[in-house]
Amino acid sequence: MIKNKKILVLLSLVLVFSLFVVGCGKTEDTPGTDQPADKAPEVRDTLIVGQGADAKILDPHATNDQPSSRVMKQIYETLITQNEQMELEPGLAVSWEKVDDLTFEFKLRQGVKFHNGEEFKASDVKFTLLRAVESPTIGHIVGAIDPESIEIIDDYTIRISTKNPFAPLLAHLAHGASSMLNEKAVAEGGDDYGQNPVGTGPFKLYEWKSGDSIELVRFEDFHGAQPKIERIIMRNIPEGTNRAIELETGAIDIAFDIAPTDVNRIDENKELTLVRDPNLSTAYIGFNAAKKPYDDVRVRQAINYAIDMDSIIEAVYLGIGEPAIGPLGANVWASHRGLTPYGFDVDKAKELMKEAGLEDGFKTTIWTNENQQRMDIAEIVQNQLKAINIETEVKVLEWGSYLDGTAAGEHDMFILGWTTVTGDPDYGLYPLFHSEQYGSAGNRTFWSTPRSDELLTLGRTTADPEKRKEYYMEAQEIIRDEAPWVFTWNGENVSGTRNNVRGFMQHPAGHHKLFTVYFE
Amino acid sequence: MHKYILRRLLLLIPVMLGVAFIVFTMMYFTPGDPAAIMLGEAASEHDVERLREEMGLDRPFIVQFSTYIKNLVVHQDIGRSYQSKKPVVTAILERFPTTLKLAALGVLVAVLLGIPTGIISATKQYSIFDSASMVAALLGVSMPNFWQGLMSIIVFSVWLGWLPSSGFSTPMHMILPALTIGTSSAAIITRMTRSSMLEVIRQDYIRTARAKGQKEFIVITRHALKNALIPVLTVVGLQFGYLLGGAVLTETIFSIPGVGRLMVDAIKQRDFPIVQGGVLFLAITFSFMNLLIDILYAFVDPRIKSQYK
Amino acid sequence: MDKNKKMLSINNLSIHYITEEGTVAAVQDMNLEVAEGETLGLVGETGAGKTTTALGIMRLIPEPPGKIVQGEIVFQGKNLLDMTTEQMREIRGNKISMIFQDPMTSLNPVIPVGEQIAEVIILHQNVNAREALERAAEMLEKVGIPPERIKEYPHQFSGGMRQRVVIAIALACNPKLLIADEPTTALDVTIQAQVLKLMNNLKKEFNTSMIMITHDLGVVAEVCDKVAIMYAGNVIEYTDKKSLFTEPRHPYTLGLFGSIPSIEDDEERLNPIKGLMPDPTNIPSGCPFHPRCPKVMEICSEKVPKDTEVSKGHFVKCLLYEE
Amino acid sequence: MNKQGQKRGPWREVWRRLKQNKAAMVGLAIILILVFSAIFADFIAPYGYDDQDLKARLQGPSMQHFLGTDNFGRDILSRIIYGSRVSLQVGFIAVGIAIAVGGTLGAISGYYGKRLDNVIMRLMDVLLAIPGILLAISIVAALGSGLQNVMIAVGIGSIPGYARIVRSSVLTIREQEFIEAARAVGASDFRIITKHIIPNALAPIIVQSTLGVAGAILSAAGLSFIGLGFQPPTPEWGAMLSTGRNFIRDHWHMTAFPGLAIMITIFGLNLLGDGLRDALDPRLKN
Repeated sequence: MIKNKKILVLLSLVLVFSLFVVGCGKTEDTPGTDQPADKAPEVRDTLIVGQGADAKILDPHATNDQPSSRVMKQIYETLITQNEQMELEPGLAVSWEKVDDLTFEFKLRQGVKFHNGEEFKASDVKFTLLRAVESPTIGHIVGAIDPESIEIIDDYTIRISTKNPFAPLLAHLAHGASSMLNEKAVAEGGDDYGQNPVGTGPFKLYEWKSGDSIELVRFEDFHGAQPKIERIIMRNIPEGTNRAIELETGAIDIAFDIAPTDVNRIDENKELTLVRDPNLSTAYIGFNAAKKPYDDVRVRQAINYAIDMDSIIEAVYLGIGEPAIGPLGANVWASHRGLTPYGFDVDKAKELMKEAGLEDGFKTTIWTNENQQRMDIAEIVQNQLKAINIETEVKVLEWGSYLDGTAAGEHDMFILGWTTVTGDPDYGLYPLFHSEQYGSAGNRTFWSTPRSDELLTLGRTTADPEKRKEYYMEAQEIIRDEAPWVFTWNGENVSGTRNNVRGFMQHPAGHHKLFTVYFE
Repeated sequence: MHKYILRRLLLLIPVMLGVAFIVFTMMYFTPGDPAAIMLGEAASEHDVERLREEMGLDRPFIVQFSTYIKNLVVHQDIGRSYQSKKPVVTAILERFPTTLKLAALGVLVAVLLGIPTGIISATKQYSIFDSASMVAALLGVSMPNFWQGLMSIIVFSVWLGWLPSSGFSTPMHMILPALTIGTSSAAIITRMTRSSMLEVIRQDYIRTARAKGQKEFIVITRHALKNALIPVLTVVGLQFGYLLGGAVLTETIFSIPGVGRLMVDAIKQRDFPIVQGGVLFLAITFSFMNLLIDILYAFVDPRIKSQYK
Repeated sequence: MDKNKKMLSINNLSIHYITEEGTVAAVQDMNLEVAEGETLGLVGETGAGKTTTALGIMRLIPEPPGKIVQGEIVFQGKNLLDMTTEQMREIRGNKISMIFQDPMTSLNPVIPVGEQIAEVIILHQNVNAREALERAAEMLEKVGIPPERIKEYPHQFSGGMRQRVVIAIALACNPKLLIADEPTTALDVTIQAQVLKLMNNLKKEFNTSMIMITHDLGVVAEVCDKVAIMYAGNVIEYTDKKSLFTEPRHPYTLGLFGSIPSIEDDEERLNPIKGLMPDPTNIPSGCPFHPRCPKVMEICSEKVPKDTEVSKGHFVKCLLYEE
Repeated sequence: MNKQGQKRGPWREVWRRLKQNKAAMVGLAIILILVFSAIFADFIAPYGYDDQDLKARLQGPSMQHFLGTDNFGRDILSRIIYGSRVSLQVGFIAVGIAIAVGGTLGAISGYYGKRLDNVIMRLMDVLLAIPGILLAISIVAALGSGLQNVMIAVGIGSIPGYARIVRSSVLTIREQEFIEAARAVGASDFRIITKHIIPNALAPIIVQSTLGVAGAILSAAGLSFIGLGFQPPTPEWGAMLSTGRNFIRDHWHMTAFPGLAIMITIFGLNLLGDGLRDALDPRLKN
């Protein structure tokens, strides 16, 4: 009797806690999070990859973010693919030919099955492209296609036209956003399609633990060569340090986006392999050329001279990537490698400032979002611009506010990056420098010249590669001289793998194929 | 008792409406267009407008809010995430168990560490153990838990290699996060238990118990503890609620996919439905937790039970 | 009833509290005796050391800061101060029981009263929990509470009722010695009488010796056989009730009588003792009462008075009576 | 009861009791040192808080840089010293905001009671129901980052605490005689609240605010740890710690020292707060 009361209280306390602990969330035994160390040396069939963010949604028309693309790359396929050298290769289309200036005809691969068992046909292509064009999210990728003109010739032949001549069309069709969907699956999925993706790729979604991991399993009816691994688990490990630690301890097999601070450690670790390849990204400091004093080219050039970009790269990126010399990275087609860098020359900067009547400098702000590297750059730039009497205030904004503000032209200087995913200069220049793209559409410097506008338009509408190259070369020279940007940095993809991982190749656009990977 | 619970539940309704309104208003006036964020650095104004329309963001504030409340009340629907298109309820429920587990483990650590330490400290007041644990508790309260988390990663994961630094899947993975999130609560509970215990063991009824010839251990555990734990219970409950809402830092440090990180990401990405739903959800959980404690109170303290009648 | 059989004798007992602010001699050189069935009254102002004495007998002085510095407490022929904690626990609640001053606080608020009575029965008698509760019910009835209320909590009882519960706990094991520490102070005047009467009856029924701690000479007159007057830790007068009331000797005792309003006397004013109790950490030299004493002599501030037997069994600590 | 006459007495007594509490004195000393270094940072700090030296990056503690340098070669000790300005400002001003707003609301609520009380207290319930850190994050998101906005964000979160304290003090004081007396001589409500009620609610507010400053500093550091809050190169401790996190494996000093600075500050405030509580309310002292 007396004891009972006490036990009751104790029990209720214990119960409350154990209920919470045990009751919610049955202990998950993810095969992936087991330490591989406990496993016998049998051949591993599960690949565990760590990346910095969880996918948002696995519907290629609903997002264009890197983590989602990285997962979708394993699930979906495109008509045309771009290999690691950015060359176009047959994908779901075995061949294609130009019908006229606006139209291509594609021969589709036969006997391709979707994950839901449906066969891939021309009707799926039409359905997919119509759906894509309607999606605002990827408008800039498929927007050139004329939805009216998509024409099914037969089940395995289809014609696609653009409204205007659009040279980079094929590259855009190789973009993940143009992945092929199945009409039935989309209809069945409804609002939840993004959680139940159906593609033709070598892997299909098995389980998605939101925020934690995505598990993919081999699609046995895949039309191509079967991958050697059976499962892929893509774990979400946001902190770079944690990703490196997990790789070192063997909890993951591949870590994407090794932080600069961890590069040496991974490189020196005998159990690990560091994989480094230039990617298609570029970072830049832009000027709001619609605002004084940045409407004066001399001021923009002066700042170019006043910044010691090499030391910034060293301090911020710790030797990863390389200083940018132009708006396009080296691996983008028609990138101008002969541009002369401004170099670090404070005297010249002062001279230019004097010419512009600003030898006493001015007060300004430099905007950045919460990206650590960009904030770091901002801090150093702030410090270095003191030398030419420019008093800079760093403004760190949240991404949303940053996009709003820079689209509205409220900023002075700003730091941003761009990835030319298609590897085509049109993608890397047109949105960023054409006057039609002012503001939210991509040109947040509000800079343009009639000639550069003309060149960029010609570049996208001309079919002849040689001509296009000429236009882009000239455009890049103008951009260099007019200095709407301080070219900052071309990035690198840096991944780390365990030594027993084979067949891993990085794609310059960042969405690496994992289905070729196997264990030794 | 039932009446009391019912009254408390009814009182929750205006508070929750208030929460919904405040969050909604705050989000509405927060700069950063959700559509623009979804579309990224290069999105034509046309596309942005299309998306805003699709998301219903072009409608006036009052319309948006009343639609939200109507859907909530009539259809029990709090919408879908802008980003993942998932129903908000699903998105939260996927993450909530992890946070709940984290917070519960934290409280468990805190209780297991704090209550015994507090009791021993109180019964051995002014002893070395007492002074040491009081200093430790004060340090525990003073230590920013994100810092403690980082330091423990350095020591236990990097230097010693004993424990994993990220994730929350196996018991090994849970040790560091649970300790990190539980430390300050443990410290608070230690202090609370000690002072409550000191208060109680000075009471006459403890002397009465001793005068009966009762063993000191029983005097402490049965007579003193039960009384001393009543205020401690409130603190435990408050801490639990606090840890649920404040788990985000620990979740960030250890890459734990909890509701806290979901919320912070949602705020940054202006995923309003998630923010609204999440805050509402946490607020309700927190309020229920408080109610639960008050009910539990009645079981521990007969004086309060009679008040509820 | 053998009045001469010694139940308890306290010899040269000194209890000190040692704190940062200084040492307090709460009890100094105490000598007392209680015979079987006898009631000793312990009288004095707040802070005189009465409760400390009681706790000393129970060995419940909080240590630190309290410390029994010297002396012995002989209970049924054995020195309690030599006993182990185990042995002492056997005695507490069983052979020696105590009733505390404030019934509002001396019961555990979260345990039903029945269990609180049963607890002491289980501890000292070889019974199981159910039997203990039955006995507890009997005890409740004995102290005048309907046994149905056994499952109720202390807050459901009035002050007087609670004190009855406390008495029930104290007497549950039929103790040899009952220490009652101002058992009626916190109660209403009407209730006081009832409770005192109850205690007296029960004491007679069980033939219990008792130490009645009080500052109320009226209570002494009603229940005590012998009286010890305490001042600042010292028993300054120790005698049987009759000689105390007929021939009080110590100036302090006289003062105490002077501060009782009397209907019979025609005196117009009360003669309360002037001044206040001394600061316990700073007891005056010599006789601690000398700064307030109406009959103070020069020597009083220098010499500490000793027990003087002024007539048989009547001891006074005052230099007036020392040779 | 003559309050005016007593006023000086109690505070002197509080100070006397506080002085006897060694721990509280240690706390007070820590806080004074911090205040001192915040005021005289320009003279004490060996370097400026944003003096970059890209050639001396990420150095461990040495004679030149007692606590080492950060990823831009800035002296960490100097940044910590300057950082005390930021943290103390945030702590005290945020709490000031909370006291001003919360105190006013609580006073109004307690004094006028009824409907108004109900409305205000429900509003406080709403604020309390939203997890503090999420509330702060949302406010910073809405207002934008920066010292000022962080203070507001952190301050708003602690309004309900003060509102409740003041309200309950007011409720107990309201009916007391000297208030009746003041009313009888025709004092206005405002006068009664400011002259009589507020001073009497002061003790719990002082205790709460000392601990509140500690809480505010922690919250602000937490905010900037998530990457919200301060504009670089503001030497805020939480932000320093957050940056250091990227270098934690090779250069732990970047994370360890700012963290220690936070911890010592909070420790000092807690010691002082405990001491004040004991001194102001001797009944609570054990």
